[in-house]
This record gives sequence, C-alpha cells and structure tokens, in this order.
Amino acid sequence: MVGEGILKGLAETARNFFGSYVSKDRLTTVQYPEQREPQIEATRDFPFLVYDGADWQQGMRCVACQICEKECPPKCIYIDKSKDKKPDAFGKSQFYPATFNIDISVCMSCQICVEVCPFDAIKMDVDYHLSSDNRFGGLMLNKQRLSKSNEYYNAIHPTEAAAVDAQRAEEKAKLDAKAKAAADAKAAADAKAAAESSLAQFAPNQSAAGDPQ
Amino acid sequence: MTCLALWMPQLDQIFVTASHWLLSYLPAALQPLASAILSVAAIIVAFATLFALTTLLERKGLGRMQNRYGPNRVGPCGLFQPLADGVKSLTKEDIVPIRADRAVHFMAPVLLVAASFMGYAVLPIGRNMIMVDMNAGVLFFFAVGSLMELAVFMAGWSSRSKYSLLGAMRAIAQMISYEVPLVLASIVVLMQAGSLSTVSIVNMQASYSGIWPHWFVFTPWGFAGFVLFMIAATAESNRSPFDLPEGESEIIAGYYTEYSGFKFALFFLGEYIGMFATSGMAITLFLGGWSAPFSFLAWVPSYLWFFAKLLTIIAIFIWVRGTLPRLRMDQLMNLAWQFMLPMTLFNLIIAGVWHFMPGGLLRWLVCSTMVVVPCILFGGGLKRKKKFQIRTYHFSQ
Amino acid sequence: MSTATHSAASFELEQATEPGMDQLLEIAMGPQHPSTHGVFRMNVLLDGERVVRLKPVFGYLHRNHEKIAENETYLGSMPYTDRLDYMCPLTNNWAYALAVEKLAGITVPERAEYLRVITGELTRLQNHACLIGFLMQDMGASGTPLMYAFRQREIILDLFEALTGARMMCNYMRFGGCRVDLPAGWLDQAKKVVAEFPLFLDEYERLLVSNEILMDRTQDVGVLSAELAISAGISGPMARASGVDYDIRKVDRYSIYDRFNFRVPLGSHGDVYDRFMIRVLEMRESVSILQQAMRDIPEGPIVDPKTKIRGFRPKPGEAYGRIEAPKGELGFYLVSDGSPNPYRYRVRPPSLINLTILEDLCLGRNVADVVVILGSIDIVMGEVDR
Amino acid sequence: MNLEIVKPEIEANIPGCHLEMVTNPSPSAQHSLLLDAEHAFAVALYLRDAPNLRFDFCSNVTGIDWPGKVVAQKVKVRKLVDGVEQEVEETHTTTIPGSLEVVYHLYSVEKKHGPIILRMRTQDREAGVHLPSLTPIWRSAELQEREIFDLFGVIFDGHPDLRRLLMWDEFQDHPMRRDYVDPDDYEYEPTAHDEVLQRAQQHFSQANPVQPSEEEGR
Repeated sequence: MVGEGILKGLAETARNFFGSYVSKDRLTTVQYPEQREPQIEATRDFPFLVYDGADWQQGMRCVACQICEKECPPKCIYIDKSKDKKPDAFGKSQFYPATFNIDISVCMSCQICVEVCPFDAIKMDVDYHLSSDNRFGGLMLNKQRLSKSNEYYNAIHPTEAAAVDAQRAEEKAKLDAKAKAAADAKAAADAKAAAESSLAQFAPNQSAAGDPQ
Repeated sequence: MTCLALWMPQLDQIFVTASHWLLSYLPAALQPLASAILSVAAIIVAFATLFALTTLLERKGLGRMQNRYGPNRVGPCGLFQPLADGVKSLTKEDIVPIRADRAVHFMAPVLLVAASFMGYAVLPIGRNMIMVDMNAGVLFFFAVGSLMELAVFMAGWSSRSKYSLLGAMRAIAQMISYEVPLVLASIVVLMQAGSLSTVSIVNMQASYSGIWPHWFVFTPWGFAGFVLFMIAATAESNRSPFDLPEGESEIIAGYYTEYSGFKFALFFLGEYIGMFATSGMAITLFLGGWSAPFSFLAWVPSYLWFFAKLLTIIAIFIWVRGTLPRLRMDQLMNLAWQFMLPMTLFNLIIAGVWHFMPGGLLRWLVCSTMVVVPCILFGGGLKRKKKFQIRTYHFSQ
Repeated sequence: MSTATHSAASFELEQATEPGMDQLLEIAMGPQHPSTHGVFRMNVLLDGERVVRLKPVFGYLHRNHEKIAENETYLGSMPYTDRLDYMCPLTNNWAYALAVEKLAGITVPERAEYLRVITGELTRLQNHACLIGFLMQDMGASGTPLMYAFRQREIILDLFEALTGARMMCNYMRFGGCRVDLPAGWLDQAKKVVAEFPLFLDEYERLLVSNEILMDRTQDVGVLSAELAISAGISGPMARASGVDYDIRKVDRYSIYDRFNFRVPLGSHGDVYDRFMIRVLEMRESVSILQQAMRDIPEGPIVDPKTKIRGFRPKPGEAYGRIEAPKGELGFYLVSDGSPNPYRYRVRPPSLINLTILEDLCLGRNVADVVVILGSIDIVMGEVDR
Repeated sequence: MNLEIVKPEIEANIPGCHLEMVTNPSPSAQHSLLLDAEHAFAVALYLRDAPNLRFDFCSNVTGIDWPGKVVAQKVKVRKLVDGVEQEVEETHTTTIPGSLEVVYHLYSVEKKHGPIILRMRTQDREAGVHLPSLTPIWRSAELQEREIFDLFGVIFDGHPDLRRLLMWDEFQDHPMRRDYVDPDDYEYEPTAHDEVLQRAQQHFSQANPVQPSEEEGR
C-alpha cells in the first residue's frame, strides 16, 4: 500500500512530539544561562599556571624551563626567563618566568604543554567565559591572569590534582630527608650552628608552599 | 444557562452587529465603501495575526517533533518571537541585485501578498460573515489564486539570479500542474451543491441528521475529494513535501533567493496567507465551513469553528513538514498527472454515481469500493513503475 | 576571495566560446550553498535541470596540514589530526598513532587497544547517525532525523568529554597507547549508552527506512558499480554499498579486531539508498563490537612505557598505516629522516578520494539528485581540503 | 607481499624494464619498488591485471621532495707542501642531485593482499618535470595526482584533467616543496612571537599603509 511508510513516519514524529513533553531524556537541550551542565572532571579548555600558597608570584611553580614553549604545536606560549633566581616550593633556587604569555586566540587546547611539563606547573582550566571586547589584548593572557591557586586546581580536577599533590609531597619529603641527612652529616662534623642555619633556610618556604597534605 | 443560550446567538453575530452599528453613523452614500474597508481591515488584521501565531506554532511544533524547545526567549514562552522577527526583517538592509529589474523586483512581493489576500473576499468565516457573497465565488477564488503564480514568476525572473530562475521555473511548473487537480477535486462539491456560491455550499452542509453534520467529507467522494484537494493545496502553497520551488538544500531559496529584509518577510507572509486561504477553501468545500461538528455544539460562535478547523489543518501541515523529505521534480509531476488527475476525474464519476443511487448502505459500499480500487490501482501503478521496495541485505563472511 | 572571482571569470569565458553552450545554464553550487557540507563548490552545467557537466572545486579550506605537520614534532601533529575529519577525531588520532607505531615499531598494551576500539566504534556510531541526518536534511526533511541523530550524538560526545576532556578535539591517542585511563563509572555509563542505541536505531528505521518518498528519491539514484568503486579507490561504507567486500577491519585485522565477532553488510545496487542502509546496518554491527569490547576489556597499563613523550625520534624509514575510519580508508604515510619532525607526512583522506566519482554519479541526474548524491558520499571539508 | 618474488616476475613479463628494490630500514619493513618512467605504465598495468597479483586498489598516491644536497667531506690527502710530503685535510664537496618522488600504495581487493609500494623519481626538481600518470589504470590517482601536481609540481603525462587541486589556478609556486618560502602577505594575527610579529609589521608598513589598530597586548 502506498503511503504506509509515510504514515509510520508520521506516527514516529507524533510520538516524539508528545514524548518531548513527557520524557526528559528526549529534550536534551540545556537552557544555557539559567541551566548549566554539570562540570565534567576531565574537561579542559585553556592552560593556566598553578601556584602554591597565597602569593601568586612567590608560589609559582613554573621555573621558565621553556619546554612547553617549544612543544606547543601552534606556538601560542611565550616565555622570558628571569635574570635572577628565587627559591621554589622545594627550596631549590630556580629561575622564574619574567614574562609568561599565552595567546588563547591561537591556543587549541591540546594539553600537550601539560603533558610535557616536568614541574606540574601548567594545567588545563575549565573556565569558558572568556569573551572580551578587545580582539588583540583581551585574549592574550599574561602571567597574572594565568596564575591560579592550587586550591582552584584541586576544585576543578580533584582526582588529577590529588595525584599531583601526593607526588609532590613525596618528592618534597624525599628532598627534606635528603636535606636532613645532609644537615645531620654536617652536624656530626660541625656543631649546632650549621644545622640551625639550614633549618632557618627551609622554614619560610615551608609556610609559603602551604601544606600539600 | 438560559442566559447563555440567549447570548450565544448574539455572540455569534457580534462582529456583524458591530459593523452594522458602526456603519449606521455614516451617511448612506458612504456605507458600501466603508463596509468594504472595514471588512478588508478586519481580514487583514485577523489573518496577519494568525500568520504571526502560525510562524510561532510552526517553529515550536517542529521543535517539539525534533526534541527541541523551539523559540522560548522573547516574551513568555517565546510569544513575542514573531514581533521580534518582524522588527528584525524591517531593520534589515534591503538588497536588490545590480542587474535586477528593479520595478518588477519590487512589485513581485506586493502582488503576491495582494493576490493571496484577495481570495478571502469569498471565504465565509462565520455565519453571515463574508465580504462578497458572489454567485461565482469558487471560480473567483481559483482565478485569484492563480495570480500568485504570476507574482512568483515575476520574483524569479526579475532577480537575475540563476537560482531564482530555477526556482521560478519549478514554481510555475508545479503550481500550474497542481491547479488542475485542485480545481477538479473541488468540482465534485459544486456538482453536489449545484452552486458556485461559497455561502450556499456551507449552508448545505450546516444541517444535521441526529448529531452528525452533513459535511461533504463524510461521503466517499467527499473524503477522496478532500484528501486530493489537500494534497494539491500543499503543492499549491509550496509546503513540504512539495516545497521544491524554494527547496533550500538544492536551490538556496528558490525564487526569493535575492530578496532580503522586509520583501523577504512579505514573501513569507504571502505564502502563509495563501496557505490559509486554500485551507479555508478546503474547510468551506468539505468540512462544512463555519458549522459545528456536532449539532449540540452549534451554540459555539461560528467563526470559532472556522478558526479551529483552520488551526487543525495548519497543525497537519506542520506535522507533515516535520516528517517528510522533499519530492523530486519528476516525481512531483508523475504524482500530479499520473495519480492526482485520474483520481480526481474518477472522483467525478463517483460523485455522479452517489447522486443517482438511492441512499442506503449499498450506495456507501459501491462508492467506497469505487474510491479504494482506483486509489490502489493508480498508486500501485506509480509504485510499480518506479520499482522501489524495501531491500534485504547480505553480509560477507 | 581571489580564487572565486578568477575561476568565475575563466568560466564565463569558457561558456561563451564552446558551441552550443548558450542553451545551457551554468551554476556554481557553492562555496556558500546550504548542502555542500562546508565550503565546497561544484560548477554544474545544466540543461534544464539535468546535469550535463559537473566539476568539483576544492581548496577553500586548504591550510596545508601536511606542511604544518612537517614543521611539528610527531606528537605535535596529533591535535591537528583532530581537525581533519572533525566529526570523528578519535579515528583520526588512531590512524596517525597506528602509522607512527608502525614507523617506530611500538607495541600497544592490550587495554589501550580495547580503549581504541571502544572510542573508535563510538565515533563510528555518531558519524553514521549524523551522516544519515545530513542526508535527510539534503533531501529536505526539515532536520527532524538530523535532530534525533544529534540528540544521540550529544550523549556520545558527553562520553568523549568525560574520557578525553574535549567533545570534538579529543587528542586522545598517544604513540603506544592512550593518554588517560577510563575515569570511574565511565564504562557503566558507556554500556548504558550502547544498550540504548539500538532503540534509537529502531526509531530511525521506523521514521525513514520504509518511507516511500525516501525510497523514491534514493533508489537507483547515483548508482556506482563495483568495478568503478574499486578502480576509483572508493572505500568504507560507500564501497560496501556497491558490493565491494572490503573492510579494513577484516582485511588488515589491525589492532584487535580479529577478536570480535561482527559482520560486514554489503549492498547490491550501489545507489544512495544502499549507502544509507549500509550505514544503518553498520551501526548495528558497531553496537555489537562495542558490547563485546566493553565486556572483555582487561586491566593493565594504557601506554607503552618505553615511548617518550618528549624527544621522540623514530629511526629513518617510512610507514603507511591505515584504518577503517567511518568515512573510509584513512591512511597516514610517514617518512622519517631521524629528526624529531616527520620528513614527509601524508594523509590519505577518504572524503577526497570518494569524491573522485562525483561527476560520474551525477551526470544525467538533476539538481535535486546532485545534493543527495553528495550527501551520501559523506564528506567533511576539513579532510577534503586539509 | 614479498617483493623478492614479485620483482623477478615483473622483470620477466615486462621486457626491458628496470626495477630497483628500495629497502625500508624502519620496523614497518614496507619495502618498495622503484620504477623507471618509461616502463612504469606497463608495470602498473601488469600489477593490476596479472591474475595472481590483481592490485586493483590504488590506495594512496603521494609525492616526496628530496632536495639536492651538497655534502662536504673532509679527506686527508698526502701532498707536497713546501717540498715536504705532509698529510693535509681537504674539503671535497659532492652534489647529490635532488629529485621529486611519487609513491603509490597498492592493495588488492580481490585477493585481499598488499600493500605493494611503487615509487617513481624525476631526474631533477626543476620546474616542468614529467612522470607518467597512472590515472588511466587506477581512477583513484586522479585527484591525488592533481594534488601532487599542485603541491609538488610534477607534471603527469596522460592525466585526463591536470589542474591545480587545492591552490587556485593562478598560484605560482608549489607549497609542499622543501625550499618553498611562504609569502608574508598573510593576515595580521597578533602573536606572542617576535619573528612573526616583525614580519607582519614589516609587511604591513611596506605593502599597506593601514596599520593594525591594536598593538599586541604584551
């Protein structure tokens, strides 16, 4: 019979028409500004720089090694290495980025910078409200706009951040133990003075790093 | 209750009495002119509002069929969306192609809208609510309807665009082909009613046996005629699945490719108004015009029934649009000349048989068979010629 | 811009000089046209509405992907492959990873192979579903099938996002494995999605398969013979619709496809309807593969530990790796000279090569058929123009 | 497919043809056959039609640019310097001529085997180098050979419709050649990289008096 398939199709659209009033599964549209989709943990959009503690300049993990700049496929990262050094979270004296710019109009959110970073300093953000009225400057993020705290990182990617923190704590403990052993050895050789000075060296940084546990 | 029963006829005639009352203030010499202006204004306002409502309903209905919300941002439930669309089309730049024929390019949408509105002159919208009770009303309606073809062709030709030209060619071929079955399908009603006047056609249908009305659609020939008329009307008004003249995936927007801004909106308006007009004619011819579907509902104002029927037909249009893919030109022509035309001609014979046979079950049986058999024959012929079928597939090992 | 104007000018000249051409209508369908699936152009010569000649024009989206890749590290090209056929990023990743693994002789852990199969088949599901939607859109079905497909695709893209972090630009595969392991609860969710997918297919089939208008529009339209399909290098569902029994998953048995039990549907007519139906049937087979893969997935490492992320330098040589992508045979040809960048990087784009026979299919048909035939070929301009 | 078996078979069937095995040192071990241009068509036809081979599916066609190299070698030579025979280092430069190479990957749909890889090389890499087209044998080479013509500049004799594929017809150069220098008439795009920025600014100041209004926001 001619028209059978057409009637079947009509029945199907009618079913969907009424179904969309009944079933939530059918109507998948999210009414954006009022409704938001739940944040998926793995989501990524653009990179940011992690810092420990309260002060973004003090606690910045980035040591300006420029690996990410080299590996970035669209070459959207620009780093100037500092002239001087400052102590990092582990107490090692390191360079820091004098300039760290990411042009997110060029960035393609590929995450390769995160993968190659040996210092867990650059991670992927989830903030997609990035509209700007300035075509050129507004999408060029500088060091300050890129810096986000470790707490923020823990909030957006809890599983991944916990693993990173645990690893860093382990590293730090190792370094501490090493330093302690060195200090002990020194103390054995020399008396108290050396041990005190080494303690004095570590104390302020520990507070700046925040407690990773 | 008695109060309601008393008031209902008043309510039914409220527009008629109101216009009489308004006109009584004018000198007698001006009254015919003023009456015409008043009715024209009323029709334009009513159907332009219906157009706005339909665009919204269409988008919402299609949206729901496609599991979307449809427009719901402007105003409550998106009610002001048509208004926003209107403002948008008014503020858009009006672009005319350099090499276009500017005069014709301008006139085409105007003519289209004017032609599509003219048909309403003979449509009885309610009891005593008709602009001109012409005794050749149906003829006038189809004559005016064919003016739209001219407007469409003017648009396509004057734009000097290849897509517009293709669209216009398709439109002309399609609209002329479907005009034939459209008129032939309505002839059965004229045969039965013995009149070309729309008012007397509706009056014939507005009586009841028991609670059932005497609508022509409730006879075999009337049902076949109605279905054929609706198919032809869909093609006439370029609605999916017969929207080839503007098939957006093939020829951009067909004859109005080169129109923008308010002229584009006029095309849109003209198309919908034309669709309402042909639907209104289908209601008048087959669905008893403004008459109620059951005798006990006859107290509801007649114009409400008309619009209820109109909205139902529009809903079916939207439903079909949301489901079916478009036909191709040759298939469209095959349908017109190999199925619609023989069916409508055969329907004339059925109507004649119905007229001369004595009433009763036998008449019903004979006429129904006479509808079903050619339908299967012609439809099957269409299918057999194309040799399409559901296929089975095999798998490699 | 200059492309369009120059070509148009040269074309008009041609039109004037050839005899008998004044009776014909020349139309440039595209690059801005609703149904060219991107910025693709066909110069169509029409006699009435019948196509007399059709010349495809490419390159509007050309960005010299291959040259970019020659200046990137091997890993740096991985995110660019997402952008080739942006409907199915994961199979692009896979094909590239496979080619590099062949080039450098890297083995892939078993769990990673399963992850690749799962993500790859999910990609196939959503690509085929959407393609059918696009095809119906070209046929004028006002988007209803497309919206159903997109509803389903959304669910699959949510899975991709939960796993890879992005809906479309996944950048998930790595040389010797995958980037991240499944997050908690992902597999259960995916099982649910796959279990519900046949319901969607049933709905799709009720809506479309027996529709007379659709059959009338697609059957015996754009018939491609098996001989021409093989000679013209047509691959994927399009070749199988013409009855060419060639599925790289079966022929090459790459990855772990030899472990799964699935069938390869074959068409007999090679027309648009067959191409459409083959995709429907392939989706059903993909569902079966997915169910088997998700049942059997083992625990274990997801990436070969010997492969370095930085400083990856394969030995000099070359390799051609190919997979059965949803659109056809997607191959990557790599030449290494021992440096961190590939010396030569070539994509074998199924979309482009499947377009070889476009003119053959369209000649003598009319404009309405051209868009349907183009829709059934399944192209993505990101891949055609590269 | 074992090339060691195929090669003598072809050589036996196509008289006068000269085939050379190109070994591939990488773990993929996809070795290839280098054809000479005169007999390439005949060899390809044989590969397609020989009943035991039936390579009817030409999967991939691509070009490779091998620019000419100047290799400097330091050689120690004994020479008479100031009447005394001494060992002196001398630099010998040898020029390896460049070539454009076209690679065909063939599979067989009928026999389900493959790949077999064919290569052809041009004499040099000047403008207007010719190679025979294999499109008459495999239609799938049609667009791909056009692409090679477009991007590498190899002219395929016997190709039915050899035009540029991806670049526009008026374009002059061949972008996939290794020595291609891209023109700096690209759109000004703000970037963090000095050299790109410099080139962009230079271009805009020379060619176009209109400067980009915004400075990059560093």
